[in-house]
Amino acid sequence: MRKKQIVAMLLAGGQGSRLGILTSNMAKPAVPFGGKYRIIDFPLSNCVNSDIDTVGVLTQYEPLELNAYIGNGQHWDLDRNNGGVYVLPPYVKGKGGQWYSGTSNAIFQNQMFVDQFSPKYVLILSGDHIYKMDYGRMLRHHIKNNAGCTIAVLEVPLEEAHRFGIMNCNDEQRIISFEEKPKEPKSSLASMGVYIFNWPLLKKYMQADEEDPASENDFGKNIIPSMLINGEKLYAYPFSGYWKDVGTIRSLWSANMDLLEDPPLLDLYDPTWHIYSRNPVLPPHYIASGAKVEQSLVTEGCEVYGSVYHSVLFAGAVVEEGAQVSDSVIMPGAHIQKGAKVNKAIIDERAIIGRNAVVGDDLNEGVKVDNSLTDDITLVGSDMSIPEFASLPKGMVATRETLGYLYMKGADVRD
Amino acid sequence: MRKKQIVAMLLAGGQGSRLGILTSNMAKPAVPFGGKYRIIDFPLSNCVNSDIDTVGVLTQYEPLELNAYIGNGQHWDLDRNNGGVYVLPPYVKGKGGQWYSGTSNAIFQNQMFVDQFSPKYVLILSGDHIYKMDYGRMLRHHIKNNAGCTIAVLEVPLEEAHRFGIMNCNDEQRIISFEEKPKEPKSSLASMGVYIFNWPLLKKYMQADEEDPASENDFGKNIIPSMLINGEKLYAYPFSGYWKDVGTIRSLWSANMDLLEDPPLLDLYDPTWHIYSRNPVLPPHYIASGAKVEQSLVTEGCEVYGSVYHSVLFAGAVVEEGAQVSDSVIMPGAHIQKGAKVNKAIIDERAIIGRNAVVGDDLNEGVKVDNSLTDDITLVGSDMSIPEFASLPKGMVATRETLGYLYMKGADVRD
Amino acid sequence: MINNAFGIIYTGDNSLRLKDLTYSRSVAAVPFGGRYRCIDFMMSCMVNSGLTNIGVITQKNYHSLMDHLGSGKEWDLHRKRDGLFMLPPFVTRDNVGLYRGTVEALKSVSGYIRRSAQRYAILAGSYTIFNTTFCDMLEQHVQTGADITIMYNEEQHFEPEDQYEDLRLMLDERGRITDMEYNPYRPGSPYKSCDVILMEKTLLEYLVEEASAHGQYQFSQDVLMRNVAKLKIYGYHYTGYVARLNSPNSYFAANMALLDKDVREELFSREHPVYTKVKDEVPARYGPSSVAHNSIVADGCIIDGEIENCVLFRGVYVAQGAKLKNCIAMQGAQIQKNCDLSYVVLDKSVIVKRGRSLSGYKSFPVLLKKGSIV
Amino acid sequence: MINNAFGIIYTGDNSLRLKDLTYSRSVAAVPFGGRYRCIDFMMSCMVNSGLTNIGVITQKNYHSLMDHLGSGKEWDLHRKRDGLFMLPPFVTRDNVGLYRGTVEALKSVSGYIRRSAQRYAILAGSYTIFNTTFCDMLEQHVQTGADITIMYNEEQHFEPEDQYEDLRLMLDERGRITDMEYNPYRPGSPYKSCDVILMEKTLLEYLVEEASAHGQYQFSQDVLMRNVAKLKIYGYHYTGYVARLNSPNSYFAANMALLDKDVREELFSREHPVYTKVKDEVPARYGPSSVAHNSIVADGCIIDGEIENCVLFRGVYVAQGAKLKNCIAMQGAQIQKNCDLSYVVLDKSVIVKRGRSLSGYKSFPVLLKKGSIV
Repeated sequence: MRKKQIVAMLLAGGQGSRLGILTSNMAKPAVPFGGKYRIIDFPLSNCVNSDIDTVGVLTQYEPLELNAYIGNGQHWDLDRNNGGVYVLPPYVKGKGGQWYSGTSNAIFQNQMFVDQFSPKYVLILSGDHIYKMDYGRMLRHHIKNNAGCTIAVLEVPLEEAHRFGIMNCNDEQRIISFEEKPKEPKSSLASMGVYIFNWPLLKKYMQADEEDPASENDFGKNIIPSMLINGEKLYAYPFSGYWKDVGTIRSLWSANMDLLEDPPLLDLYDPTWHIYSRNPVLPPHYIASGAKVEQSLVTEGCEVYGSVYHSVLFAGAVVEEGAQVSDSVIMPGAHIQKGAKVNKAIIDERAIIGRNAVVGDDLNEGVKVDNSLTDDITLVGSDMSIPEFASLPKGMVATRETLGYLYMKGADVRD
Repeated sequence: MRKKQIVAMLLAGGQGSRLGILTSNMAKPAVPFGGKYRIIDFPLSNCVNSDIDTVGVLTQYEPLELNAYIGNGQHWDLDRNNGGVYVLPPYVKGKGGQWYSGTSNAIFQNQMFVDQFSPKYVLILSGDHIYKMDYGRMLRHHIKNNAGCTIAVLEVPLEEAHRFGIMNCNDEQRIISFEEKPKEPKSSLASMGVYIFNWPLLKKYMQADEEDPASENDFGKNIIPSMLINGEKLYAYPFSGYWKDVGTIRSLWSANMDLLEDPPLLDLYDPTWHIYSRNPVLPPHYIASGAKVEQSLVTEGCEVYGSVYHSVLFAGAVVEEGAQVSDSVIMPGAHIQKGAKVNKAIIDERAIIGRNAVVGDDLNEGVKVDNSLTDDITLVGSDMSIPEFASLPKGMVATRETLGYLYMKGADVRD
Repeated sequence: MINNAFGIIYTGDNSLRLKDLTYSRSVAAVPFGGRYRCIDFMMSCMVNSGLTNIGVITQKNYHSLMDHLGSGKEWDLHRKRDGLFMLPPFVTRDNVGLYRGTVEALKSVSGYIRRSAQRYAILAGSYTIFNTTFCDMLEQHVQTGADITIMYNEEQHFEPEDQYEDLRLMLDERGRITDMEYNPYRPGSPYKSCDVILMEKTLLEYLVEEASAHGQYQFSQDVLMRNVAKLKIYGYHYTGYVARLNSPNSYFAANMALLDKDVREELFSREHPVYTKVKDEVPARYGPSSVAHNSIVADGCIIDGEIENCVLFRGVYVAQGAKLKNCIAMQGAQIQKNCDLSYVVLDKSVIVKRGRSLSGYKSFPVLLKKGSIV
Repeated sequence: MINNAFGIIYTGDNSLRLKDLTYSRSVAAVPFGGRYRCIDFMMSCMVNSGLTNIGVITQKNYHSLMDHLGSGKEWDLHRKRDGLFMLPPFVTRDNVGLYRGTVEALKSVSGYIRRSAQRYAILAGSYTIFNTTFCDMLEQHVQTGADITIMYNEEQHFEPEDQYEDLRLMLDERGRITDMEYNPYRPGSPYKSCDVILMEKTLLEYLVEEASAHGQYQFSQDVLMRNVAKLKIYGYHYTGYVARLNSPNSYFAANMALLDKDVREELFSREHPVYTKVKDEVPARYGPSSVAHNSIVADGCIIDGEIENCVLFRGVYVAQGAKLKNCIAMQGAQIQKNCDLSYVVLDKSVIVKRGRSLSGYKSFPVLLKKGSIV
């Protein structure tokens, strides 16, 4: 293996329970986003565009989906002769093997992978953020500061700061203190979960951390604080563009809607910063004579005979005559049949909304909806088939089980 | 994923202890063979040449080496848009994950991988055999017989039959009985460890086998016998070309020597049956003015100033002035210094044989050599440095430890 | 799936027929259907039939084609063993690189043909567009014991000005071809060759040697027609949709035909995907006041104005207030504010400036040359 | 490693100089050193310097070159973002595809230059062979504040018949170029350009526009020499081994020079590997009675006879009893039993039949054309 200056390790994480049924069959990074992308396309494309060509993707979940999506990496230009992209599940070794116990443990378990390339630096990324960032600039910042670790930070509203890792910095952007999800945040500089470490230094701290049985083996909770205690040089790297954690239904929906702003909050048209993805092999989309399409994204394989307002249609989605879709995200292959209405909803892959059904309807009396995950966004699971004339109330998560509940309520399902 | 007719699963196996120190740092399939190949190049090239483009490589050992060697599969033409080659280590799932308990368990644990391609057939291969075989012909044989399983067989000398799985067949090549390593073999038809199964049928038997706590989860010991008991149609597919199990030091050495026969016992020149491998990026080899090279294979990056008789030199091997190499296998990057003599030996990667040292010398009195693994072949481990004027007796395995023993014997090491 | 045939696609030089569309590209490289080039259809038919060895015979102006096909990755033909072979003319100091006919082109790639390990050869042109596999055709070829099988379809309609490489077949009741006509003044048969010809490789080699030894260069006239009595030549009746890009009019009509659901379903069958070069474009974006009717739109477009009966290729920009009706706009075309276009074909990267109006007729669409600024 | 430069390799058409070696290929595609083509060295220098965006300007006969470079896989240049760009001449119905000079060639690829995102451009030819990286050169360029830096080496020896694109540099004590001579009758300086020129992309664009606006086409004479006073042009002294393939003699000598250990170590440095197309050949095989002395042998060869002072490319067969002395045999050459060859260059796939003797001189090696049977 030829030496690499920097290797990226992408924490693709687990099932992402906050995304509910969207991740019941796939890892979070594989969730579709923005009409033709998957979440993981963003960090992978950022790597390639930042001239980082060696990426390990750490997945807790069964590696097959990600392996199948990523393949040999050619879609992201990561089919390199030396380097490239590798999916790294926790594998069995010695006496049995173990799950990744925390973010830093995942890297620790894959030390040998990184060592193959003897890099000076390692870049740690998360798999559930939508943003465009030049890690190369961050690396130059890191080198210039002669830092042991550099953390990308973002200004967040102070009232939301408690959800993040919050930093206090001095005037030279050197980090003085770091608190993971503090109750009383002292600043509004939040960690984006993007770290550059000097690899030998990180190895030292990971080793020590592994030997501490009380540790959760987490970068934010353990590694960073112990580096600070030991007086290592940690710097913040301020980032100011679009960045969104799409770990919840609400944020996933609103990140999709952000693309419909004029101009879009996230510019996907930059020719120097392509977002790559595995392209479906489908013809251009078709808009029929009677159709209306306004303020929407529509992609290959779609067919629109009805009306689409302020929505994102993924590859192969079909909106039949008289159907109305608004403020919604229609995932790949979903089918909205004649006369159906879909309002402020996420319709997952290959789901079928039957004729004249209403998704995102007002709440009928006597029906209780658990909208703890969804707010007022309605979610229809993948491969679900919503019957004709059904009415799914706002905030509902439609799965086989919840739909059964509605059925039992009888008249509430059909108008 | 597009449907595939057939998917190959290659059992790359574990450390291969019979190959001794050759496999102390790498899995058996990665052992160099034939001047520029590794053992796994043969089954992989057979797959590609048989139009099988989807291969899972099951490794018990740490997957990094194989991952690094195989990369994105481009060297074997296995960087396919749909399909290709994947290294599949046992990964952690549910409560902890487990090693592959046997050959069939390895496939069982990777059912999901195979199911992605919904194949009708699955081809099971071993990673430690050198041979060229058209699996496509075997598949046609399998389909024609309407078989549930087809096993490739080879005629072996009756006195060696006890080392193999031995079959009895009727006149239509249907298998009547199968015995794994029988003490008193009833026939000389040996299994080559190459199976084609109807995938749904195999899944059924694997499932049943997993539920049997007494089973070793092995194809030869469990799956095949239970299929026979249940009256499934099992057929033999007779193979008659060159085939060698290179699982021992002796057989690995002699398989290398077989290439030096005139004509070679294994034809590597067939333009319709290329053996692909990861090519080193090295210049053509150089033969100096005073050199002698006879009946040998020499490849890129070698430099020969001395004499080489009836030997195989791997990429980047150097034979200095006055050095003599005969009946030996000199692995990649090994260096034979001035005046050294190497006779009937395997010199592993990057080992250095010091000036005037003798490898494969006659046994001196008072020295005991454990040649249980090697017979009379001398083996020098990778990255070893054999001192000037040292004398390594026939059959010795030179590692840091055994060399220490010789040192303690004082005069025996130096002439 | 076919595993014993290889394909040869001839990207001949009927460039004059398509006028400015083929000024610097061969017909095979002409954009079609919103995101494709003509050759994508034949390539995809072959790949979907199971072929893994495809040679593309090019003439001198093969740069766009090479750029488009690249290493064959999108067709899964980037292989060490077989795969995609670009076969440009053998240009030397003495040879400018143009063939006198298909026979000469085939002769010049005889090395490729000889090295191909498959038993059957499928010869195809690149100006005919359909989507099928050749599996049934090969089966019929074997069953009938034919020497040569020619794929044809039935076409009652005849436009003399579209006539190009028009090979008409007369068939007996068993499908054997009894006679052929080449560019007949009044066609005696509605059965038109689809420019896909199947035969054993050895026969192909023999016929090419034979014809070129006699100084004959035209495959249809010199090889097929001359041998109609001597060889068993059969027709294979293809009943699906076929378009032929013979003239600017037929090019325009074939694109517009895609607005018909049946045609779309035939050409873009899910079973037989049509592969093409991937561009990583953003999904098409419709503005708040956009109006779109009966149109095909590729990724990367931004529609702020109005489109009706249009085919828009990747990255076309229709500004607010602009109106496009019955237009074809190729990759990267820009239609600025308040333009009004009707029956216009905009080649790649054409810019139509603010407020311009242009209008052709159905039978005479206006053609704006690649890169022109209007 | 350089991450802010792109490379342009000009595979110009000095084909007449190398006679039959370049009948159907450009100099860049001429086989060299047992398993390489000339261009492999420049490509590898660039890739080893860290460049990931390389454009190769071709002339009309670029088939062998395209075949060799393919998608750039071997150089890790098969990329969606940057990578290898083949830049053939824009062939249209009116243009046959030959440039009048480097300036015209550069002008014709101005689109590629404009799209390249890197700050610096490294312009290189393809007939000069060495192995280095351009990192130090770029550093010197930045440090001296030069507008243009030209790589040169010192060469005392001068053969008028090898003179081709011979640009001599006169330097002041700080390395700035004060004067240049192009193909001088009697060179006034031992400092010879290595045909590697570094400058900012914007300057390159300006100079090319400027020269072509004045109808000037020669880069050395019209761009460099004219601007020697106006621009700060510096020399970068390369002290390593340099070979120039200007004539059949220099081609022969440069191959033979590889038998020298020092030259081999310079050109095949382990630090800077030379990449080339992979052929999956078998290791070379020496028969029981073979004799080999002072020779370079590539994989796939079978040596049953005698070789001395030879460079054998991939897949050469030397039959029993055959003797080769001071010969270069390219890929797939076959020397049958009892032949006796001395000072012969065998191009690809040449067959020398049983018992033939051929002999040239050191200063006049016999050249057997590609595919010839003797």
